[in-house]
Amino acid sequence: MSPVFEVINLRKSFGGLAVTNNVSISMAPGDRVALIGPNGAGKTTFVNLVTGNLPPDSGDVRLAGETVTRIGAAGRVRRGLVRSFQVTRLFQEMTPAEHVALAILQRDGRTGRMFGNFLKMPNVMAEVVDLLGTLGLNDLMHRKVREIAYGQQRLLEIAVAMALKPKVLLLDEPAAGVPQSDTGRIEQALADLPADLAVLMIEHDMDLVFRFARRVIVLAAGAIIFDGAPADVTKDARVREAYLGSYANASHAA
Amino acid sequence: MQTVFSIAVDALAYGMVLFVISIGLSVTMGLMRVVNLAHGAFAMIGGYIASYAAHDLGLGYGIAVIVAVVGTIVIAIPVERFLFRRIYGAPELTQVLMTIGITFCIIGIANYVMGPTLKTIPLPDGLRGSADLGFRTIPVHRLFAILCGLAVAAALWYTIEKTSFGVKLRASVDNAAMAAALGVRTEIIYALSFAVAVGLSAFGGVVGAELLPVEPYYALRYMVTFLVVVSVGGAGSIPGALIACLVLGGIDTTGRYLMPEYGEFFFYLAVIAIICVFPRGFAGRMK
Amino acid sequence: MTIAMNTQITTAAPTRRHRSLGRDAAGIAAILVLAGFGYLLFPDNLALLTRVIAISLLVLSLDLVTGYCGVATLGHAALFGSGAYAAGIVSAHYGITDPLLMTAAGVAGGAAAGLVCGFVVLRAHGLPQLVLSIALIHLFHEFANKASSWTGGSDGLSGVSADPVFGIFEFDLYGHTAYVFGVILLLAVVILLRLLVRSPFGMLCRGIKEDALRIRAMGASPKAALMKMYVISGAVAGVGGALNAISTQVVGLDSLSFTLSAESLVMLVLGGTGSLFGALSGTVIFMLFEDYVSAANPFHWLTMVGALLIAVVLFAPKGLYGTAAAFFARRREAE
Amino acid sequence: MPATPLDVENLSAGYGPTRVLEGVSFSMPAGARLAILGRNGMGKTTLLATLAGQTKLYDGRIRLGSSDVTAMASAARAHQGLGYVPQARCIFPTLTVEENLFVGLKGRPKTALEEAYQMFPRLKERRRNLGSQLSGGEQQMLSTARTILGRPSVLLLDEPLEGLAPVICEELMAAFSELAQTGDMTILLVEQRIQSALDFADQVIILERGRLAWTGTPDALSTDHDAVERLLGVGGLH
Amino acid sequence: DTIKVGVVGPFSGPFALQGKNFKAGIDAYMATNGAKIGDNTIEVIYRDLPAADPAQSKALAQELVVKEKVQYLAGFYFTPDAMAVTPILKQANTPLVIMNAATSAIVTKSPLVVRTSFTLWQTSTPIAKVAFDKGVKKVISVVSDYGPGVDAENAFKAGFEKAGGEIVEAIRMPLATNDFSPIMQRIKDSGAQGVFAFLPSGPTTLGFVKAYDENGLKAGGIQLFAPGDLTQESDLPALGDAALGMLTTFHYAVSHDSPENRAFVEATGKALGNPSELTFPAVGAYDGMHVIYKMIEATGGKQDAEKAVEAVKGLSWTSPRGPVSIDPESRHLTQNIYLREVTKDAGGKYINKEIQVFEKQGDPGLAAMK
Ligand SMILES: Nc1ncnc2c1ncn2[C@@H]1O[C@H](COP(=O)(O)OP(=O)(O)OP(=O)(O)O)[C@@H](O)[C@H]1O
Ligand SMILES: Nc1ncnc2c1ncn2[C@@H]1O[C@H](COP(=O)(O)OP(=O)(O)OP(=O)(O)O)[C@@H](O)[C@H]1O
Ligand SMILES: [Mg+2]
Ligand SMILES: [Mg+2]
Repeated sequence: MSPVFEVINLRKSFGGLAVTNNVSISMAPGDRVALIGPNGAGKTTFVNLVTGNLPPDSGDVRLAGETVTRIGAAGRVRRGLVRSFQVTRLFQEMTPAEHVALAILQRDGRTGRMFGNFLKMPNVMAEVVDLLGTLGLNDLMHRKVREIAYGQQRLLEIAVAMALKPKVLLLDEPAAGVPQSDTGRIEQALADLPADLAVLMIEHDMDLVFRFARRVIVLAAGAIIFDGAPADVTKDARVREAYLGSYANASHAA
Repeated sequence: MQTVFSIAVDALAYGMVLFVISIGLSVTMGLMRVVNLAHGAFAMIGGYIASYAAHDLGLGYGIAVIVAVVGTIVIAIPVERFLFRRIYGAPELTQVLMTIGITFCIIGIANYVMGPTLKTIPLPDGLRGSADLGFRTIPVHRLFAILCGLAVAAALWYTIEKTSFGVKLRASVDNAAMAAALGVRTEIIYALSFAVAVGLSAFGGVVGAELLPVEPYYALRYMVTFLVVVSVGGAGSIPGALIACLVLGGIDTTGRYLMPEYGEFFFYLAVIAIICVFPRGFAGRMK
Repeated sequence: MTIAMNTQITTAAPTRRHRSLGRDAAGIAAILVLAGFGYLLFPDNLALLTRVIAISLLVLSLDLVTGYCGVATLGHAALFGSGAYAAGIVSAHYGITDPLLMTAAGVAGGAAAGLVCGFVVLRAHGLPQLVLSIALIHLFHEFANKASSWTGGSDGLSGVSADPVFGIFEFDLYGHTAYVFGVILLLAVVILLRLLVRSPFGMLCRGIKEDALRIRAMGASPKAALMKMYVISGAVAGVGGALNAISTQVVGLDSLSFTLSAESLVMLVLGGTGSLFGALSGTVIFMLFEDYVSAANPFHWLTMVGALLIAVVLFAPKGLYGTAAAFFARRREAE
Repeated sequence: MPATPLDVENLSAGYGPTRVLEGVSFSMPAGARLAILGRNGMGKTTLLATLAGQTKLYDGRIRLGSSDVTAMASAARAHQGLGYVPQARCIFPTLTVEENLFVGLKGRPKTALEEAYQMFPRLKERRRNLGSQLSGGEQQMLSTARTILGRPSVLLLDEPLEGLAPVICEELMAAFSELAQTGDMTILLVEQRIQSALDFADQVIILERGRLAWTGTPDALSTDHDAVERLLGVGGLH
Repeated sequence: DTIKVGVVGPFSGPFALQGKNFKAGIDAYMATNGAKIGDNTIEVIYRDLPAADPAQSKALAQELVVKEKVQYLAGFYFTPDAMAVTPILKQANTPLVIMNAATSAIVTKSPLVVRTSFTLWQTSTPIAKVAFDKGVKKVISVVSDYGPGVDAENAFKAGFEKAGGEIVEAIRMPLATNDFSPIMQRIKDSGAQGVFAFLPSGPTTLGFVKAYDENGLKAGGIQLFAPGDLTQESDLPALGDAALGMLTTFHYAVSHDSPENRAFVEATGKALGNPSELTFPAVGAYDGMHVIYKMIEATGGKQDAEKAVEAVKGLSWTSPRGPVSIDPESRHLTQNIYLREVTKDAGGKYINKEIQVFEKQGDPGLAAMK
């Protein structure tokens, strides 16, 4: 299958520090990739570069064959490249329903409409209720975001990304701060994603990584040191030392 | 060539006077994140006190300056305690409302107490008259203002960047609750910085009085100038404010020399151009 | 479990909708009733009330960019003044004296100014943005001062006149016509804006206010949306400017001044940002208070106004309307 | 007998008009390690924030060592020996890493900064960077290190492992245990990774809608499948 | 009956001093002449208009007419504010007595306008002749860039060129200029022998005069000529020695030596509380009240604007500033303009000392408009 998402020789440095050092990745529709690596390895920076939130020093990003390196962040989202944020970025004074509705309307190109209220648009509301329902946020739907607990905000962050119906989804630590009881919901949501969607997930929760990923990429000091099957990653000495520690000894990767 | 030098000297002198007067505002706005539109009002109070001390009490210039700075701080203490403390960390527009209100009150009171006429602060003999620079003369008090500006800039920069007080202040501004959780007594830090800022504005009001004479409407008349200088420099940055004052002073002076009838155009176009190139000001602290 | 929740939610939404519809109707009714009261109680003061309406339009327009989009500006009178001069100039120089056409000219002038201001002001954020707007208003002011053959410079543009509305209602000394004309314009604008701020576009703007980067990550362009809002805001301010020009028959440089810009911001914050009724109540309360105290003591009233502003911050930090609304919302929740 | 380092009685607290905590009481001996568990939004963060003096307290009493700190402001409690690592990390974004750490020193000499760098060598590499430029995990390290530098006698940790690589997590938990044992620090840990928390703690409490729903030892919890299922929403513990 | 007079002026804000002087002039007149004419009691109602704001001006005037039922409108410091009111005078049946606003054109906007102040043409024209007679042939003109400044420039230019002099350069500078050093440099570089300057009275004049002194122009023999706004008495103590020797022409000096003026200064001083705050708008207001009193006498207290204005056309009396009369055609005040020099009086106080009189000056600006 032709890749839906390609990154070619991407480089970025801050001052003297090479945070992304000649990284190339390609993903096909339906891929489920986990991107792991030590703290400060450059994972979030990679996402920022790919989504256009940071300008790269050199290298290219391609979406479904089209080079988008020179297209702004919003343009890339419209072409199907969507991300979530490591530290939640939500609108504190708005409700979850509004968040999701806004994403749906934007996806359908209707945010320019200057009349009508989304609460009165049955097709929009149905989707809102449905999506929030899958993530268990329905009873908080009309609360202001600043009043809901952090873990619930993380779920909302995922809901917004999903409402945009992406082709390529980049999730930056979607489960950080979400209790084990609710990671199940996230997992379920991820499992329910359309099969042809390519997903790249950054995560430090190895249990989640191994349940989710069919391919693991390890980034250290800005460079890819491993790219392969989950079963092999625990066997890689460098990865064990730099990242996994004793986790590799336990047999979670089964 | 002589003209160029001459303009440069005027620009430097004007810029430094601007710096002395507005640097206090840079402290409140950039470091305490309070949009303090009452800055001019405190400068004006300083001017009035100095004028009163020098004219009516017959004190010397140096003493008058000290009395003005101390007196303004004393007046500002209750204002801080009861009014400013309520708006630390509040939305900027709320701060605008409060500080404009304070300014209106101070204007009203100054008009009532001191009358609507201009007040001057008599200079000591040493600062009067002009100094000869070889190719032209320059008023001595402007040289004095330049020196004051440099001294203030150096002292402030050191305090903010190098002392533990500076670090604690910046931490409190970034996240007051967290700073408190780490044991920083934010109220005291705020009160002290406020006192410093007010003292600086009073000092600026006195030193700059030759250029911006003291009268009740002072508090509003120069508000825009102060705001512009501080923002173009990047609020909270001492070197930024210094550069901004020199650049804007230079543009203003040159514009006024070359085409006074379009002076305003020239100045504000330059401001727009600078901000378009430096959207955070010359040295804006990152949020 | 999930199903039970769903039904609960779908029933909750309509009640919200009814409530907000009801509140809209009540708001419009309140404006009408107050307008009627104003007419009956202060028949001798209609000129002032008309001026209040004109400034209300300016403050509403400011609320659109400041309250709803989070754009800090101290130069919003540029839009108002451009509207006023546009209406004034078509009348004084081109003999177009039909009040509706003059209003249209005001809308066009305001929108054009909105385009220019939006283009410049949206290039920065926070304090520098504020300074951009200050620079702009001074440029506009200076430009109008220089173009004195068009604008009358600092002497003001005189010679503006307006025909009777629909050829019937003449603009008289007592200001009846101007007042009614103003009330109708205001109502029309408020109803349209009400629709606007509820719409998907309005929601997008609120999102931009809170986090423009997040909006970009949702695929929308904050800049384009804000530009659009700026032009709309210009049109609204232009209506206010035109009303001012029509009712007073002069246009002065003050309508393009920093002072007016700053005052309108004060009125907006006084009422409460981010709600149309906040903008309206702020304007009405500030201007009536100012008129009252300045008539009572023309010499020292500024202190009273200052005290009012301080008191509002201390006791109603979200603005008068904002705080009242929050209070009632809490009461309702407690029930 | 020395007073208990932390003693909480009948605590009720919340945000403005919203009450979140109701009648929470517990007390801790010196060097104790308490894990606070509970599902999303049950009030764990609120409990720690209340102890640190950052929420509105309606009722109850908090004693820290020999003094009653119920009425004290946040800064005063810090000087009484309370250290708080909040869930949101709360890095000072415009301060450099070094300056961030400096704020936590509470007057100790600057040389003490080395302790933090020893704990997290990564921070030493990035010490001239601004807080806002750190990666998520680096911020977490900074936040923890900053508080520990002040040598608190009672340390409140709100999800300190969030966003950290597995190796670092291990090292960090080991460091916490060490601090509790040799440094005489009393530690309250809120953590989503139940297993890590139980491995660390000698006491566990579980919050349910702002109330204490379960108290006991980690071992007791491992066998109480019903409580685990009902209060934590997970199938079981390994 | 009570006859109400509505006075609009800047009683607060940056021009509060001038508003205060309006009130002082009015109070002084009423204290001297009583508040009653026949059975009618005169009541003055003040409305504040801190800065030029024609829309507000019109709203206030309308309120005064409709609600307060004033028979006379008076005051007005700024031209646009006065202009804004002229269209309603006829319908309101009220005369408008301008106590300050100084643009020539105002009186042409309505036949019901009478002015008791001055125009910039009136005060700036004589100084041109003075300058020329002093042997200054080349002058640079420096004015604030707004209506009155432009008027002053034109007036001086017309007068000076007619006398045979040359304007080497005409600079207009922004109203909000703080630092005048570059302007002084321009003046030096222009090679002019003298400067004609106009700035509105207030804080900027201080900076201007000081810069003139400190940048060595005064010492360099470049003479400064100006209308009297630059050296209004309340600013003189602040200007200090820098202003000594300055030549200005104006319609009124506080030091004017006449019994009428001594009485006036005493009465206004009392009204002001602080006699050193006395400035020229007070005399405009004082004479304005005189005109209004005459109007009330002529109409017997009835509201009849035309009759009232008709009655004072050609009226002449001795004002504190000297003999004056109202030109029947233009309804503007014909008055003496004095050349004054800043000196110290016997008590060491800075004063504008009158050293030459230009008698019975009309308004050249109206002629220039035609
Ligand atoms: N604007 C910046 N200036 C300087 N250094 C930066 C900047 N942004 C990030 N860095 C540095 O680049 C490195 C990579 O950061 P990044 O956020 O990509 O890490 P990460 O892999 O996502 O780590 P984590 O797992 O902790 O989130 C970090 O060391 C960080 O300090
Ligand atoms: N600032 C606030 N204002 C109002 N309510 C709040 C606020 N912060 C939290 N809450 C409410 O208080 C309750 C408890 O929140 P808290 O953050 O203490 O939960 P938590 O147990 O720490 O959850 P998590 O595991 O998600 O961190 C939640 O229901 C939340 O909605
Ligand atoms: Mg990261
Ligand atoms: Mg929490």
